[in-house]
Amino acid sequence: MDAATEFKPWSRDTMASLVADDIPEGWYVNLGIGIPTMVANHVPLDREVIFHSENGILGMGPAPPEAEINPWLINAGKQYITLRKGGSYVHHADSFGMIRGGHLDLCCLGAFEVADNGDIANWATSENDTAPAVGGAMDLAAGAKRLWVIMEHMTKDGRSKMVKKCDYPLTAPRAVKRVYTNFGIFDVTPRGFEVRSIVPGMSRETLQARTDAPLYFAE
Amino acid sequence: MDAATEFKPWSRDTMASLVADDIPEGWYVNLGIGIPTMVANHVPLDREVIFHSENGILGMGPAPPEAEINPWLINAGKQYITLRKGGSYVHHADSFGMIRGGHLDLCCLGAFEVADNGDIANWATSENDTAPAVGGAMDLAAGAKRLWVIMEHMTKDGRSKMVKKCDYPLTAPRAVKRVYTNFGIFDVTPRGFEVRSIVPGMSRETLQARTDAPLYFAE
Amino acid sequence: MAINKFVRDMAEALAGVKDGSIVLLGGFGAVGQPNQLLDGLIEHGAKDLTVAVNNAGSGRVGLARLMELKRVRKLICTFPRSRDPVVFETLYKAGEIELEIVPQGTLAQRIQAAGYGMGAFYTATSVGTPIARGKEHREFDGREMVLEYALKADLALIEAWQADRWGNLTYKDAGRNFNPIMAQAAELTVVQTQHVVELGDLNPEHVITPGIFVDRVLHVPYGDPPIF
Amino acid sequence: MAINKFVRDMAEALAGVKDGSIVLLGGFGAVGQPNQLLDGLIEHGAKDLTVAVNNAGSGRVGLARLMELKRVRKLICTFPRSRDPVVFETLYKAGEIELEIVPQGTLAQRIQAAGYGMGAFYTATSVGTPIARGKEHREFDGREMVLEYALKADLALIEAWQADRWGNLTYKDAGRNFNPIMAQAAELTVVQTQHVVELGDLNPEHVITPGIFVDRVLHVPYGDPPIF
Repeated sequence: MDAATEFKPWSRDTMASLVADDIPEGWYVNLGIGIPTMVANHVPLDREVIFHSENGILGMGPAPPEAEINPWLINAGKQYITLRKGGSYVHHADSFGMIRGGHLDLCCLGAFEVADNGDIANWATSENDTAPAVGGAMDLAAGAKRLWVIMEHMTKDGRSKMVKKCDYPLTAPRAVKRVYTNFGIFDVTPRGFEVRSIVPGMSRETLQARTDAPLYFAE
Repeated sequence: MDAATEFKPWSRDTMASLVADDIPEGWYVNLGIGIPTMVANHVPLDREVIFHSENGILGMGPAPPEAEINPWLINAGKQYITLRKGGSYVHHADSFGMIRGGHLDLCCLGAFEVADNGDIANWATSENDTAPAVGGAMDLAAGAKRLWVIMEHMTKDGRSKMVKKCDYPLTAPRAVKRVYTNFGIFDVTPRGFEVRSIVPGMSRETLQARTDAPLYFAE
Repeated sequence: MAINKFVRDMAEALAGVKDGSIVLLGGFGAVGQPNQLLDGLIEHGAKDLTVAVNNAGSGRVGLARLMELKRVRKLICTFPRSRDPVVFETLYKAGEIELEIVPQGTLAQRIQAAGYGMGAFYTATSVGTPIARGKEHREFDGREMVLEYALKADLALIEAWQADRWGNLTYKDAGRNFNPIMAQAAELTVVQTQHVVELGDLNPEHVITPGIFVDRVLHVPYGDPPIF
Repeated sequence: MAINKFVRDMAEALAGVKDGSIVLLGGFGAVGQPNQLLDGLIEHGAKDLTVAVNNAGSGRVGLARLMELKRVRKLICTFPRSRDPVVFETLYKAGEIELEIVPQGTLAQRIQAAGYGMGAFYTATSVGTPIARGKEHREFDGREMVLEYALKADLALIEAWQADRWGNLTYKDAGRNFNPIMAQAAELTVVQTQHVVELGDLNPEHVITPGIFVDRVLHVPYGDPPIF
């Protein structure tokens, strides 16, 4: 570990806003549970990004004030939401048809680990997990046009989550295109992780020291 | 051929009405092009039989008077129709899902040949047919809970269409449950064609003489 | 003597349901769940059931109660966690219930495949994961896929918003979810509906589940799902 | 800068369509056919096309005209007969067009399979017939089925009744037919719509094709199909 750490890791909110900034108007986007959900808060309504929820909702809007909750309108995370003008409802086969048929421009998921070949592990922490909950993660990871991961760079006990090879059971192989962590933004390329940006104040050496997989820097 | 033929073959209209009499209220029914289409004319509207058309229509009603034609409302035979109260529209995958998923109680088709094991040939008259038109016949024959055939008993040149083995390319093997011809009504059973009724005045011998496949008579 | 799929009571709604049935259970979260039909199934007594459903039940009511009574042999499900999954977790740890984990899209597609008469299909979902292990693989256009089988059921329990006597259904908001495809995939489809409408009141363009997929409808005007 | 899928003219609607494309053509009979887009495609000049459609065209207009101009290499179709199929029949007899006959339900399912990301599926339709010859067979629950492949397309031409600027669509009566599933299965989906509505005018429960499946929409208020 380096001695002088003068950087301040990005907050979860900042990570979400960095993702939001990279989403062009007009994209169809599914946001996973956790930090990904926060991305929607950083997309202004007048920049039209169309959010999809696995339970048959296209054009999901922000959470309603408590007094205006519609008990029939929840998202895949079971949170109360609204529907935007132009939104629509479909059944589960059509909803996952959107996912599996490659119609979503982007899916953002959290992860336990991402490998530098794009493998993602985000659903089970052991091959022997007694009752792992997969939900729609495998459909999303395999089906969306692009998969971006948003996660802390390291585990609470200090291990890198950006790895050469995932230890946990995979959600999908070679699926991740980009990773946003509290330390930086990384593209998954044929040679591995390429650093797009680093949190201000962190050196390349420090970033590499905290990352299991080798990093590449554009000149 | 027998000398004394005192019988009068059923007309196409009578054949259609015999089929109609055998359809219980509440059945979902698809009627093929030709004589089968005429069956609907013999089901009174207050006996609710729900007619399906391949092009996404459930609850098809009778043809409209010319002045009331809706140019957007045709059946699979491209004829103008009406929609009954309680009818609905679906897309082609759902419409054929009804057929292929075994949800139709009955499909009535015309045929070139029916074999006594239930094979039906009704779409092509030769293996070398230049551009055979299959439409939805194979889906209907393979998918409906019951397939009944309505056809003339013999070809115009005097050959039996109730055969031991189809010469023409099959539409579906072992699919037909019952056959209505202008000479009689026949169930397809494990031992072959069982005669349910004969046109008045025709003898069993005459019927057999005009039928390629062996016939069985209940006592 | 016109068609009338409405039944008078729960006993009629669930008459003839057999032990050992494969049951599809509509709903996602607390929305679109046929809660009263589930209570009816508990009352009915059918056992040795296989239940396919998105979540594994909360607390000690509904599906959780059915499991607690040891009436569910096997659960086919995507997400056996929920707000309060104590019943399922206890049974599962004790080896008293079998679990088949299916990705949510694969579950939806297996159900629709059954309704449409497919035997099986190939999908890219789960390739390279433990869920694909032992399954048949094949490449299509350079993409590896696994074979998944249609999931036919004996019984589907569905919640609808409106129903007419032919069994035509609509749903409300996120209450649609698995309900329309489950209605297509079962030998016997039983619906509980919030509202009853006259035949002809539903616009033919707006019917979501045509009556051909529905066998019995029970009027259960229970109101809104609980807000948590 | 809001999303706006409406295009101003036919040139914009069909910009970038390439020779050799696989094209899905909506409609059944004369209803729900994207006739003006077809005319646009004739004008556009793309050739060496594979066209999947229910019927093989009538007279010397639309699809028949496109074939007459020798721009269609192959037709994938269920029923190559129609009111006046002279163009197709002439070309076919002369060996100047390839024909793949597909049962209508198999065609619909192959299209939907592509839209849903399946590689292939097993169906009982066509087993025991010349159409199943040479195809892979397999038994499911004692029933013989054949393997059929998803039919992915480069372009879908669709006719709708209403459209908004997000590309949400409704259809009219029997005009729905193949259109919604074709919209899902193509890289580029171009729609001609009779009516334009404001965003929010379509009830979210009544949208048949959500805009995610639509790329470009051209307003073509041509009125009713001809009555024959």
